[in-house]
Amino acid sequence: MSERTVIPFGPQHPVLPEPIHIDLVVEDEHVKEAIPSFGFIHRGLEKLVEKKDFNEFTYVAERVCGICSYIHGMGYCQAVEKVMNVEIPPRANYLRVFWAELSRAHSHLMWAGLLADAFGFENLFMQCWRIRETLLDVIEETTGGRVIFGSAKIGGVRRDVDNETLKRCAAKVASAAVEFEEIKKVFRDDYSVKSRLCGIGMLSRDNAWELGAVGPTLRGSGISTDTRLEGYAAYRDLSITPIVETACDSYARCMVRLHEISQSLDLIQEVAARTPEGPVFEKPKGYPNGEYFARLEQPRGEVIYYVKGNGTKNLSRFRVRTPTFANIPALLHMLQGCELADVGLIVLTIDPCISCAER
Amino acid sequence: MTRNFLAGFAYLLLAPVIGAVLAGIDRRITARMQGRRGPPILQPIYDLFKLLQKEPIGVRRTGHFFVFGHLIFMMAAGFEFFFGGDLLIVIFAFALSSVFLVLGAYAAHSPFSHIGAERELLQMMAAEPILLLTAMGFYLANGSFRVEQISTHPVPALYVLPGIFAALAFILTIKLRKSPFDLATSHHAHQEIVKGLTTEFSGVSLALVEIAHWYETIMLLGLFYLFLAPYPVAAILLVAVVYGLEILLDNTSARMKWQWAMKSSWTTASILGAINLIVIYYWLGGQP
Amino acid sequence: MIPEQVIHEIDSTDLLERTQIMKREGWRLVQICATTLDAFEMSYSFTIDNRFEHFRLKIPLQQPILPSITEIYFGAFAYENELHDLFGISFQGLKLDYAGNFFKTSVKKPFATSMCVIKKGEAGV
Amino acid sequence: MSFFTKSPWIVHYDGASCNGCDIEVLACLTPRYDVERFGCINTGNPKHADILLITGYINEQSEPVVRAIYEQMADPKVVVAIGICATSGGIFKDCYNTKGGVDTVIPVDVYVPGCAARPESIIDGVVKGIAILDQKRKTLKESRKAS
Amino acid sequence: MKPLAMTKLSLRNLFKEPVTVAYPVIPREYFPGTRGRILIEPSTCNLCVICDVRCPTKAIKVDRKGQTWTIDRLSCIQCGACVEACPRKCLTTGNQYSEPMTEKSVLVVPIPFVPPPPKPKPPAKDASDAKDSPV
Amino acid sequence: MHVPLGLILVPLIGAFVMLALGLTKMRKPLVIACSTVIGLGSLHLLFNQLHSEFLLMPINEHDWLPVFGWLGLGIGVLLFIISIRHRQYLAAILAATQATLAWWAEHLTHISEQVVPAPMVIDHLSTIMAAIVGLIGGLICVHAVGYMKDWHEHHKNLPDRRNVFFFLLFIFLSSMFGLVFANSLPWLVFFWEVTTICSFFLIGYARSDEAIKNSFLALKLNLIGGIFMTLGWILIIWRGGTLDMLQIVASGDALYLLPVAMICVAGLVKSAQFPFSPWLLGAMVAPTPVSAMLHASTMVKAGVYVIIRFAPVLQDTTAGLMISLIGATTFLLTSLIAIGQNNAKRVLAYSTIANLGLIVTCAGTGQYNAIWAAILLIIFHAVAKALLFLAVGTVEHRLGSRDIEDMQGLIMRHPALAVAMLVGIAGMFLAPFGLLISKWAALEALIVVNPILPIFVVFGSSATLFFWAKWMGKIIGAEPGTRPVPDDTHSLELIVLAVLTSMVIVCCAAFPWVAEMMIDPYVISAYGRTMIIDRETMVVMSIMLLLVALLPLSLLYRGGERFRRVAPYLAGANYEHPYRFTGSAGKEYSMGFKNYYLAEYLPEAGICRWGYLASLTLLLVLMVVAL
Ligand code: NFV
Ligand code: SF4
Ligand code: SF4
Ligand code: SF4
Repeated sequence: MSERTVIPFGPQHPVLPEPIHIDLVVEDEHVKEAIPSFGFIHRGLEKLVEKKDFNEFTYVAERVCGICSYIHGMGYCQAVEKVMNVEIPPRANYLRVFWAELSRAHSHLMWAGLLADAFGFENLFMQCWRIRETLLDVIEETTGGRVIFGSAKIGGVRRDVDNETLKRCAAKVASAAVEFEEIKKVFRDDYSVKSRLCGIGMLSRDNAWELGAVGPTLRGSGISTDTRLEGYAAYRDLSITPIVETACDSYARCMVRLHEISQSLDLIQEVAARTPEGPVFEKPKGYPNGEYFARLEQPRGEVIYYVKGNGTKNLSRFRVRTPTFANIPALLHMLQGCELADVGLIVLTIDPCISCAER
Repeated sequence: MTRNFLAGFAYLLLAPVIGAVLAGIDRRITARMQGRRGPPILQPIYDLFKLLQKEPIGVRRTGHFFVFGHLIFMMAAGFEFFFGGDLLIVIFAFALSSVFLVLGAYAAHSPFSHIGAERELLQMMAAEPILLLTAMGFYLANGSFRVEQISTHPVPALYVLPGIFAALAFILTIKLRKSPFDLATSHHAHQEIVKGLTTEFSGVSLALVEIAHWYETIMLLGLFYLFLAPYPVAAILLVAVVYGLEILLDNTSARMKWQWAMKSSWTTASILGAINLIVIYYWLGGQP
Repeated sequence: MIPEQVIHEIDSTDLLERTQIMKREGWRLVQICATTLDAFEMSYSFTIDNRFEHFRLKIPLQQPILPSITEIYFGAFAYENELHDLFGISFQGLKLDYAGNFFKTSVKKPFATSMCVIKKGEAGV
Repeated sequence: MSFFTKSPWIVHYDGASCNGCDIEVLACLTPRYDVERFGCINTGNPKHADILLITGYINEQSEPVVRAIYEQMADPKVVVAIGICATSGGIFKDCYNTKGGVDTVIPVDVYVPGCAARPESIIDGVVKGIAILDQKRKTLKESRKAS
Repeated sequence: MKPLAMTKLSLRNLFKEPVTVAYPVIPREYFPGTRGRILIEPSTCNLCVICDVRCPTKAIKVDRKGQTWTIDRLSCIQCGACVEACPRKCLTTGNQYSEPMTEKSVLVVPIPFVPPPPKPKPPAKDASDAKDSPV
Repeated sequence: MHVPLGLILVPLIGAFVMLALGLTKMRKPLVIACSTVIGLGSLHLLFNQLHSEFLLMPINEHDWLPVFGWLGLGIGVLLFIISIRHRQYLAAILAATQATLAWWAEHLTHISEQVVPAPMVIDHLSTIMAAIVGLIGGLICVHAVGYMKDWHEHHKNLPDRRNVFFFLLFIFLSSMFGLVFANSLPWLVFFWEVTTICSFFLIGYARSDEAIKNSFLALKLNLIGGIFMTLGWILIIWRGGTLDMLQIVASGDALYLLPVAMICVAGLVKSAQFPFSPWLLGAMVAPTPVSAMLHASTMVKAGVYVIIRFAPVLQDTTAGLMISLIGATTFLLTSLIAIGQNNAKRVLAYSTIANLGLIVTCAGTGQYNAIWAAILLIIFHAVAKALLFLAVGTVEHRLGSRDIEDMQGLIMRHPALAVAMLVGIAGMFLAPFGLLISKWAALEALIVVNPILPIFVVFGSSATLFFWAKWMGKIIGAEPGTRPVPDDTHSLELIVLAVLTSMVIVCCAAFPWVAEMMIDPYVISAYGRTMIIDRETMVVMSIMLLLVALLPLSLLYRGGERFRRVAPYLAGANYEHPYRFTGSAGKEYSMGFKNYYLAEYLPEAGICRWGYLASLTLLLVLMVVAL
């Protein structure tokens, strides 16, 4: 056989909503090698800490990514609060969890739809996104934005939600949960879905750990971790069992996320019911000085915010290590030897968020 | 003879229109199954006229040539079918037409259209046996390869060819480019190989491909009509049901991989099709 | 409970050895990060169970070189390539080397200088 | 009658956005908003598309890509910049890697504000784009007749 | 493992009213809290420039001299920082969105408020303002 | 009357003259002259035969038998010695066996006082075969003049033995004519053996280890076939039958079944059917004209020719069905294998085996309509395959490779060669070209006979569609702006390619006429009735051909002057250069897609193994039921 065939996958490719480029070295339709390249959405926003003060930077942090936007804001705030030694009011903590879980659920639903689309199941895609709209309504009603919540604030949250609304929202979420169960069944049982997912993109337990995979990618390989167990924000009052699957394939990762949606929807309702009364904001004093690594659970897994303050209004360093970034080595591993038809699908099973990864 | 010609020309004139409307209905029903409102029924026609008005662009000028061949032979195949001619020739002309399209995709020489072309060939390879077996089945059932004779035979072929009918319905999905077999190119937005086969066609050539597809749809549905030809109303109903099921299938399954497409259609062909053929050969006592 | 964050100050010559030990003990590499102060302040973070620990080492701003840990943790290639592109730190023995094509930024080594450092410097003058 | 107003096919490219606008673009295709009502199809292939939706600002790497995609589209074509990033660089204006809004690379016909732009604004923007598309078709036709 | 597990749902959808909203034929009802465009009540604004300073994208320009308050809607990220910061509470976040536009333009709002004459112990900046104001 | 004899003698004499002349400039005109003579001669025969009944050539067989006997023995001894020299003991044993058996059979024939009144016969079938041999063989010889010059330039280390080469080619042609005119079994066997030995020497021409190994493989297998044939002959004498082939066919006597089955086995070997297929693939090491002539258009056709000749005996017998099944299995499996091949000559070889399989399938049934289709297949296949082989050969010398991948964009680099190749490929599988018409006829014929055979054909022919279309795609898929490469192809080669290309098209256009004038008479004479194709079908075919012919007109519409050339879609990665893209880590790649062969799913060895197993079983059954 003569030369190798290299197919450019991206930056503009309909399966990828975001620009990333992968060189696929193929033979027939087998992918012999896959080398990704990045930088299409690299913004260098970590550098912006030098131009924006630490309060203003919350807006930037929220725009690291529009999908997991809220938790970015919250994580940043949490890190700065730790550095500044601020204890935020419990109601704010509950609201944070409320939104964080909404964020997780809508992100996963969105992902499920994209996955369905990657294996050519348009209807399933539509249904996932249909249900997601209900959640977005809840988000919009409580925060004012659909994808960029804009409600993170150092020292609490930016707006309070009255209990009336919370209850109404919980009811909406409950109805979405019912509809979601039906979709979940399709993912779980449908022959065509299963034959596209089962056994595809294997990532063994050891490999996952060694390559530093996080989140559902790790849990799909049978390792039980969930940063929420650390009990930041209001999670310390909630009981969470990490969802683990042991099949190590795309189907396992898919099931982890789907179960997490159910879990999140339950949590939202629980939080809505348990939110204590009280203020939602406490003004921090002074400027941050010190450093802290905040660890949170994003939809895609563990995220690390490193904040180093120097006692001025500008931080010395803000750094976010996003779950997608951590999952890239695992992705590379999974792509090797897969089928061309599975590339989109496998890329999606780590739930890539390139704007998170490149910042 | 005049009737034959009339039918043939009627096909040439009406098939694109009916095909377009069917495509429109398909898109509408699909949308509704997904809980959406969907486009107007005449949307495919709007699309077509828009494409015809677009600036002609392409990687190479030769692209037109192949698309033209594709359309012409699709029309020829359909004409021969509705004219009442030899079913085998219809199928061969049909294959020729598809090969033209594939060659057009090859000629563009971009990796995506290239894979699309390869996959289309695989799909043709998957579908071809059943098409030919259908012709054989009709021959055994009705004693002729000619569509005219087949359609005037008093006993509906469906009675003796249920297996072949099912197998044919199976590969109709391939030919209509519907999920789970929309491997080479897809009506849906997202595909791992972008638009595959039609990636490099645009404007007029894409419009021609679209028209050819409508011709194709009508001809294939005509093939289903033949199974119940003695009872026109029932036959039309049958066609509608088959088409409806295709839409439903399209909306209830994922895109499969070519290996599966190949395996399943050859299995179907050899189990449903071939066994049906052998059974009726001996059942009807050898030579018809 | 949120675990205590332990930061071990280590020397860059010990890095490989210490990392090897972490790997042997089954730690997962969580991240590598640099901060531009008067030197590059590197943090290597690891986690296992509920523990979260970091190595801290300093390397000079001029010609920063570190041994690559991709031999031990292959996944580190992403961090190291990133650090190379953003901070200009070279890693020796990098297993998957993008040779500066990881991010392809319009400004080379954008993070190699920091406003805070400059400001402080100015103040000193 | 112009068929362009009835069948605008779109292709979407993400320059360098935070994803917020991207998912809103996608949301437009889904049941709640369903732009297929207007005959819009997300083709994913510039060669088939009439309208280029760009989200996110332009950086070093995406600049030539955007230009290449624009080149591959057949006339008449319309560019809709979606979101604050695409229109002006938005919050990332001051980043070292930012070149600016989409109009620094290719002519933009419609600017859709919002961070993130809502599906409603995107639909409005597309509708505006459709009108421009038809305008462009007319001018093209006239210029062709003239020559 | 079930073939065509989605059949029931699809058929049900087929015979149900689609969830599609008829936007733009029927305008959308937004939630009261929706963060749309920034509105100003010119009568209460005192041109204090705080919103200008606080805006992370510099979408707002306050021209004390020309007595205008300008917003570039194509730069505003609807963060609401200006609204929070405004001491006179003359800014609000409306729940309607700003329209897409075909040309880049900014909204200039004339402010009736006349900045007071310079105080006796003015900072440098105000001094320059004062120097300019008679012109 | 004297034409047939002339056809045998002219190449024979020409061969010896060429051998004697050694390396000389005279060879070129001589080859051309000889080729022209036999080409025209065979055409003459074809046309004069058109309206006549078949003719017997009264030659006294007994005068000739001893000559053949001695010659045969001489050949046997020669082969024996060569085999021993190369330590090919099995070949030596086989050669000895065959020679002894033949000698014995000769002897028995002599004793039995069997006389075939007309050892040579000229009927429609033999004139068709003769025309193929004469015309296509002649063209290939002419092509070989140019080709072999190049070939020796590419193989500098080999001594130039072109005189021997052409000697062998013409000897082969001579014996081929003898074979198709033979009506007496001994004659048939003799000429049969001569073709075998020519093939043996020609395959080994390159004298490489591989060539020698493969030549012996071919020899061994074909000797086995020869042995079967000779045994058939002996059997007939034992059973007291006649050696007159026409009579055997006409008699309808069951005593001939077993001998005929054995002769058919020889036919299966010669046409490289499973399980005897390996030799043909090995034979691809020979210079391409050899492949074109012996291993595609003529010699291997002798195998199916024999089966067609004796087909009436097989009518409605299980033995016939077994032969058909062997052919059908071969057709299906080799078509599948061909998909996984990227070596152009191997693809051609497998496709040849496949097509021969299809012919065998038809012939084995012994039904008039299937025979009709089989003959049609022979004609079309011979023309198209010869063209393809020669084109591949010529292209190989231009590109230095016979890998299909390297033919990417041939249409832009070597337009003339590419068109020849495209026509050849289209001739192989596309309606309304030749082979497809035949396939259509075969399907219509087979379904009447047996439902199982068409099922094989149906699956097999879908597989052929895949690899041919893919190959065409490779040729036409070029990077825009590729410039033609200056061509130094020998003009003779180009002329031959042009003639063959037009022949493919003419054959197709003249199909109704060919059918009516040549095939129908033979089928009627052998079976009393013939395949009827209705007029309408012919009309449709012609219309389709017309459409194909008109298609190039669409090239006139080239998108108008508004046409804008754009870069291909490469997912936006081709921003630096329209036809190249920037990959990860800043590497540049050219676009295109290579190596789509699914070889992993269609393992050659694995499928072959199944094929051997199935066909051996069928062979066994064949022998048993023929007993
Ligand atoms: N979940 C998440 Fe992010 C973060 N952090 C991740 O990779 O999505 Ni945009
Ligand atoms: S405009 Fe806002 S939401 Fe849209 S991409 Fe830019 S930052 Fe994200
Ligand atoms: S909402 Fe934010 S971006 Fe918009 S004007 Fe106010 S501060 Fe500026
Ligand atoms: S709008 Fe408010 S903040 Fe801005 S200038 Fe007027 S009063 Fe000051």
